[in-house]
Amino acid sequence: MLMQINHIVPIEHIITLSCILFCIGVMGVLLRRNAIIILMCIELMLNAVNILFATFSAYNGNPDGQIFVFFIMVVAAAEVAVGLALLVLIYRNTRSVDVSLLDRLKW
Amino acid sequence: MSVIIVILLTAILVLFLHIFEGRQWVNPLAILGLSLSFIILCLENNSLWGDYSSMIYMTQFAKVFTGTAIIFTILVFFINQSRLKLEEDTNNGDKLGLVLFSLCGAILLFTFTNITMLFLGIEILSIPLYVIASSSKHDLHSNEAGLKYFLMGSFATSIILFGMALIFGATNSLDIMTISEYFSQAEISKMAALGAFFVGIGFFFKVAAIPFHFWTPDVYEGTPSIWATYFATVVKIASFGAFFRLYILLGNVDNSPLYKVLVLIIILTVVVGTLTALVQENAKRMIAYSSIVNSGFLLMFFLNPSSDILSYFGLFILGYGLATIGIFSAIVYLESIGNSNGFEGFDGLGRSQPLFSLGVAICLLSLAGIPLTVGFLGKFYLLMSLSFDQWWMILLVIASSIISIVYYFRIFNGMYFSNKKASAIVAPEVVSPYLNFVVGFCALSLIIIGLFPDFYLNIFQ
Amino acid sequence: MEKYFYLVILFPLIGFLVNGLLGSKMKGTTPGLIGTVAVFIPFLIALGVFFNYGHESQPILQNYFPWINIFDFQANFSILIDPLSLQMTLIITGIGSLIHLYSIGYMHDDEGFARFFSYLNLFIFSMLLLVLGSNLLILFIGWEGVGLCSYLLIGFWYKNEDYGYAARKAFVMNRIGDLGLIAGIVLLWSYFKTIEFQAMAIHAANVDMSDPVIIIATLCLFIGAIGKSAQIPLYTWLPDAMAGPTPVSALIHAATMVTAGIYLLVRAHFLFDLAPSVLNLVSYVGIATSIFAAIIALRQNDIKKVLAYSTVSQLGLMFVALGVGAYTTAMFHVTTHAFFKALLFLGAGSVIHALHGEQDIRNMGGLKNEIKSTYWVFLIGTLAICGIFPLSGMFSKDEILTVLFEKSKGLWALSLFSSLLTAVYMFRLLFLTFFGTYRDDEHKKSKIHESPMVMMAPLWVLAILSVFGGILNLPHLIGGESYGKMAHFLDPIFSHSKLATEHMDAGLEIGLMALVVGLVVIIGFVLYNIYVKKESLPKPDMSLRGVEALVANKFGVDELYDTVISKPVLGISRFFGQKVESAFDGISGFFFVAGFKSIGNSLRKIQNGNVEFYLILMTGSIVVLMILQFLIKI
Amino acid sequence: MLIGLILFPLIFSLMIFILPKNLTKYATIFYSVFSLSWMGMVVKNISSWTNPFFTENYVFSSNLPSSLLLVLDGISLIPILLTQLLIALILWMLLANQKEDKSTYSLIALMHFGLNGVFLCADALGFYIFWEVTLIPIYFICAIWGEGKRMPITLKFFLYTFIGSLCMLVSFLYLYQIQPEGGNFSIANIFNVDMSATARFLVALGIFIGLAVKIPIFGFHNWQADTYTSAPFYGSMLLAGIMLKMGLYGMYRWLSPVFAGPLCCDLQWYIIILCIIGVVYGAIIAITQTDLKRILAFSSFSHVGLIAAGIMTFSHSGWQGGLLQMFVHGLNIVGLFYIVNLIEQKYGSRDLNKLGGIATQNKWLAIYGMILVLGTTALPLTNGFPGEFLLLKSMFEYQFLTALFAGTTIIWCAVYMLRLYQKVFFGEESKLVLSGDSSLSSIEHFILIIFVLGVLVLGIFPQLILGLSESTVLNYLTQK
Repeated sequence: MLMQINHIVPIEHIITLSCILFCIGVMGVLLRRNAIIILMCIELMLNAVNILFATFSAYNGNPDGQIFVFFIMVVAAAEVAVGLALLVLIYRNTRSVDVSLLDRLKW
Repeated sequence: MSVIIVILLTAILVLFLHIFEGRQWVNPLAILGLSLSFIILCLENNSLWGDYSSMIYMTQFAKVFTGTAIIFTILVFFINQSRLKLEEDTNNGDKLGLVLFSLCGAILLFTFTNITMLFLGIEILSIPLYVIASSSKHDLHSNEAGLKYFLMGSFATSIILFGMALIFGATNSLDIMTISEYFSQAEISKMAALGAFFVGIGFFFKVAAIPFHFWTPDVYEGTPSIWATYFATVVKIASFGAFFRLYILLGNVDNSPLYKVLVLIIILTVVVGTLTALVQENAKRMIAYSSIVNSGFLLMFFLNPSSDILSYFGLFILGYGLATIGIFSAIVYLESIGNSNGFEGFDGLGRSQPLFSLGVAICLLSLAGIPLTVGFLGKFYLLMSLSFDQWWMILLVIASSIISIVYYFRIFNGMYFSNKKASAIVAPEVVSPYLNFVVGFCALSLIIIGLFPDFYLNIFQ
Repeated sequence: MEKYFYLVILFPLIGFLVNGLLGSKMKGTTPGLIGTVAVFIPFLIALGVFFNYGHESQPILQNYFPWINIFDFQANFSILIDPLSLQMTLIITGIGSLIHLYSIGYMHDDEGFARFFSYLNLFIFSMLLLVLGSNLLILFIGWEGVGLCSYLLIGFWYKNEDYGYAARKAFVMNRIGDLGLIAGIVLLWSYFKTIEFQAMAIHAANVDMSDPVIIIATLCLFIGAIGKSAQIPLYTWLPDAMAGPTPVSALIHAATMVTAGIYLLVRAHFLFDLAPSVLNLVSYVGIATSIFAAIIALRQNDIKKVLAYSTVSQLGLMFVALGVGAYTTAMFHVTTHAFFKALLFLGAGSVIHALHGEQDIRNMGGLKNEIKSTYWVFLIGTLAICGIFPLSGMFSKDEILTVLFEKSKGLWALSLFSSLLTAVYMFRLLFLTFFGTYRDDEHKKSKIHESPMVMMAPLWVLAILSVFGGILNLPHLIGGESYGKMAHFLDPIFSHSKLATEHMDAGLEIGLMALVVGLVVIIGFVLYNIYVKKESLPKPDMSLRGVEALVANKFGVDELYDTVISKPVLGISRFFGQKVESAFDGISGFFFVAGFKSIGNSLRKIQNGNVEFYLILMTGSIVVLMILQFLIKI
Repeated sequence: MLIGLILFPLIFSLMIFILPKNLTKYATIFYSVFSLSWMGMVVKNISSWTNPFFTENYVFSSNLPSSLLLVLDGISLIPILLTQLLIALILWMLLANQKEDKSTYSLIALMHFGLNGVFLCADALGFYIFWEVTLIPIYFICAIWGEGKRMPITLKFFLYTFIGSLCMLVSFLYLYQIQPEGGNFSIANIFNVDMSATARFLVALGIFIGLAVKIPIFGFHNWQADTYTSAPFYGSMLLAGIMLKMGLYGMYRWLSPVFAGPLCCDLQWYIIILCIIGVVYGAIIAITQTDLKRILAFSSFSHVGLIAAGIMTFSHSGWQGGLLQMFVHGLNIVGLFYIVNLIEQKYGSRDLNKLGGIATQNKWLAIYGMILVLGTTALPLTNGFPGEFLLLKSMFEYQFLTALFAGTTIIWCAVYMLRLYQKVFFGEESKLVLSGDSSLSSIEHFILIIFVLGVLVLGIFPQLILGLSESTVLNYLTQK
């Protein structure tokens, strides 16, 4: 049975940490124009969620959360792979990874 | 469960066959595999079984939606088959494989009973589509579409995950049933409400409701038309299927954390969607906005969910899907005769291809909600389900379907009444038999189900 | 004999159909003969029924078929044969056949010969329906039928635009009156639940005096009568109706159609008795029209216009008689007026025929010795209308004057003045056309020829009737008992009429008669030496000043109607047609497409293709929604 | 038996595409004769004239709370008779000027299907569906074979009717929703619901807007004049001859049961005022129009306004007069449109100023024209008068002053109709008329004689039509 450990750090701190991380990730996605940086920020957001899951599963003593983290990691990896392949494609065509260049599809 | 297995096998077979010089057999094989899975789906009504330690549960509702998704994909493959005739496509096999994988994701979305399955379903559905969106390498439009879909898709996924984490935190379980029990009690914790809110927002993105619809017009315009059809139909039906089940589970109607948001979003979606659709110049973008408006209508079903709403919900989606496939096949045909997909492509189609354009016309009439079609029945049931204390919602439906006449009939008038001489129409190549079959199938089923809806509605019982 | 009475109506209809459909194929004057026969036979039948219609025999109601028969409205297609309708039928068919005979000659060389007779027969059919109808609705059928025929006949020479305009003006003015009539019919139905004359007469017995509904209903009927008999407000169409061929003017606009209004009032007398205020109105309108028309007639130079205004004036007199309740006297004057006015019109017709279309009396003169018989006939007509002793005009007019003398001195004086005016313009007309020297060039003079026998015969018959017409209703002082046939004949209808007319003492009556005749004779001499001795001519139009110009211009009533009614209506119509319709277009245009398109365009611009911008908008809307969901409590 | 009235037009409109080209002429003749004889058969074995003559119910699907309920009674018999007659006549007219392409005939047959459905269907949803179905063929006819800038005009027409019908649908939905459980859309139990006065007012308003757009009543009439002028002649005949009657029939069948209670009385009053404004407004505009079709458009707008006002008085003579005038106006307006079409074909123009003096050239056309013009101006012994008289009677009994105002229509009608007749037929021959060919073929004579007979026979024997609907109207109004 999972050992019942008394948590020194109260859960609120960790939740605020992951929320802050999440917000940093969101701001990163919004403000940066370089596609790679945006990818990294999305990864950051996903990791923030991982933290949340891990803490909830640890504090509530329910192992499912941690298993869910693995799923998230796997999917994040797949996503990044596809994303980077896409960026390579765009770089080959436009010689740049600047997101704001690609705005032909409008109105 | 075996449905997913069959689809996966066909996907793998298609991928490998593509490598071993069986190029021309790839498409028919995929279609064959899909129809096989459809037959299995119909036959196996023995036990409404659960699998993966009951993380997937094939209810009757899920069965019908899976069947509809499979049929839509078959029709998309037929359209793809028609395009293959014209120009050799090197990586056709890969695309088919990817589409089949995303179809599995869609089926997962219908049958999930666990949050993980929900998350996996969303991801399996969307990641292959990022690739397909940018499948025509050298066309910047497609690249741009792929990138946009990728960025916004992953952004939305992370928001959904954030919501799921909060829900997990509040309910301490990933299983849908326990979560819904938690949400059905009168007072739910702030965190759970926030979690539900974020999951809702993520799904509003997937479903392309107005504040989060920005990806739809660009992606539909950018991706090659065949796969845009897939986007418009299967992706929408999958996300709506999941969202509808989730919404019902997440809380009784009035004080559910999403109610006020839902009402505002419906109003925004229908009003802004209709108005922007009115002034579109590009046919594909116009259809994108029409799909946004239709998702607004579908969201209206959420306002007062009840048991028999499911069948009307299914009917509306079926009508919308078939009609959109019909119109997209027309766009594919116009592109194949070298026509930029503005509206002038449709001029004179009525004279050059009478039967083909009749089918497309029926699809247009169904979207516009003219009687004797499924579209009308769908709208009628929608109006029936809206209770009269939200009378302004009914006025919204009325007003938007009136204005929708104007932009649907732009194509309609172009086809039949444009005074462009028949000779001026670009050399009207014969429409490929597959396209004819697809449009014929869509138009006929729209009319038949429109006249005899029992045929479809009784399956739900 | 009564059971053949449906033929009276059927024959004119058959005549109309035969002439209308096959007319163009017949040669020569056969359509004319068919037309005359189709009117003469009903005259004989009516005469037959008239002779064995004793004093005591009851009115015969012949019901052919239920015309409209629904839950709350029944009207049968049925005719009522009683003294009043018999008398009118005799007038219509009698004078009608004479005029048909006359127009065979008059219209001889007109290419629409058959068409003319088919229209005349249709007119006789509708007029017979009008007088024989047993209920107000059948009367209304005849009423509008004659309106249609007057339209067709006035505009007979349809190539000429002004005739067309005159025809349309006549029809529309009649229609204005007809609206009043319909309102009356509906009111009477809502009150009596029947519109049969006999049934209404019985119900009217127990209706108290001046019941508001009856007053309004009778007023509406009177408006209908004004429209048809050309009284004050709605009379301007009659002078313009002279655009039609002269036989038409004689038949329709002198003898029969214009008396329809009077027939309606006489037929519905039991209603008018219940509304004394309306009767007063009738007499005031009548006297005003009579004097007004007589004054205008003084200055008219077209032979037919003079006679037209004279008709309006005489009708005014008849309405005055009706106004004071003297129904039989009015009917007597209707009969005699039909004789001599038809005579005068046909005489004028033969004058015009002789002068090949010349109608302006200033270019005539001295025709006495050119067309002798027309002159004699015209003389008899003029003397009759002025009321010289032995002729019928004097008897009927004096009877009206005597009745008026008893009822109200004011009305008597005015109508005396109006009959004197009649004498003035008639003598002026007579002397200017027939006396003095021929004022046109010699070449035309040589071509004057007397009208053929087929035209003169009816003229002489009418002349005889005008002379001996008086016998029909001699006043009792000259052996009236045995001779007052008409009053005696019509009495059963008015037996229960409340306004019984008591008899005046003989002396006063003779005195009045003598007074009138004397005055007329004096006027005759005065005019004789003005026009014949001093050869004075009416001044040409341009040189007229002040009152004379006003009178010559018919008091500017036509221009008044034009500016007050037709110009504003056309203005409003154009305004509605362009402005209001385009306003509606604008509203519906904006409401449908333009408004939404403009909003749509502005919304479209948000989608500017930049992913960053999209993501920013998305996060922004998430924040807003969060605030809405959690913080704001709606 | 009634289902035949609905199925045969549908079958014909689909079958005609299969037939070889040269057979279309005979197929159309067969179809028109067949539909007339079928109607004759239906009328022949109407046994009892009191209760509804026939009721047939076909259930399409169990979940749908409505079914195809067909009812033929006095009120629906007259529009149905009119539709069969006019559709047959229009088909013959098309055959007369050798119209060969099949799509016209199939569209008219589809129109026939929709119209029969509207007049027979006693199920609210069915009524709405047929109401919409009739829109599609007329949209095609006006858009493909119309003239002038037909696209925006036809789209505006479509939108107007579509909005109206959607309002009607909302009212029907509300009526359905407040029914106790297990209710359906059939006329029997959609109306015996008790609702508050304001709800009743709103429902009545919704249905009224749907009908008012179709009739059209003043305020909703903007589409009418343009659509009639830009439509081909058989298009305007369908529009003016029969589609107006859909709106009027709707007043009998669907609007009158809703009217009860004080608020509805005010609505009734406002509707009558609107109709009467329309009557005078339309008539006055017609006085200064120069295009023949536009004059006919405004004239029918004015006549129909009076009919609608008569119906809205809910009095026996108003209803009977309305039914009779519906039938008669259909006949007259189609006859006049046919004459206008003949003039346009033979002399090349519809403009009053360019025409004149046709009477000297073409005597018979002038005679037919005169009889139809007189029929329209409601001259006694023509078919216009009995109906107009009954309508005016119901108006006078309802309210004397407004009736006088409405009564002036007979004056305006005389003014613009005779002006039209004068400018087209009388006066000097214009050069257009001299150059045109002035001959009427035998089939044209045949068709025009039918119209003339319609005018005269119904004028002398209006009881033919009034008798049909007498009993139904009687027991309908006594119930109300």
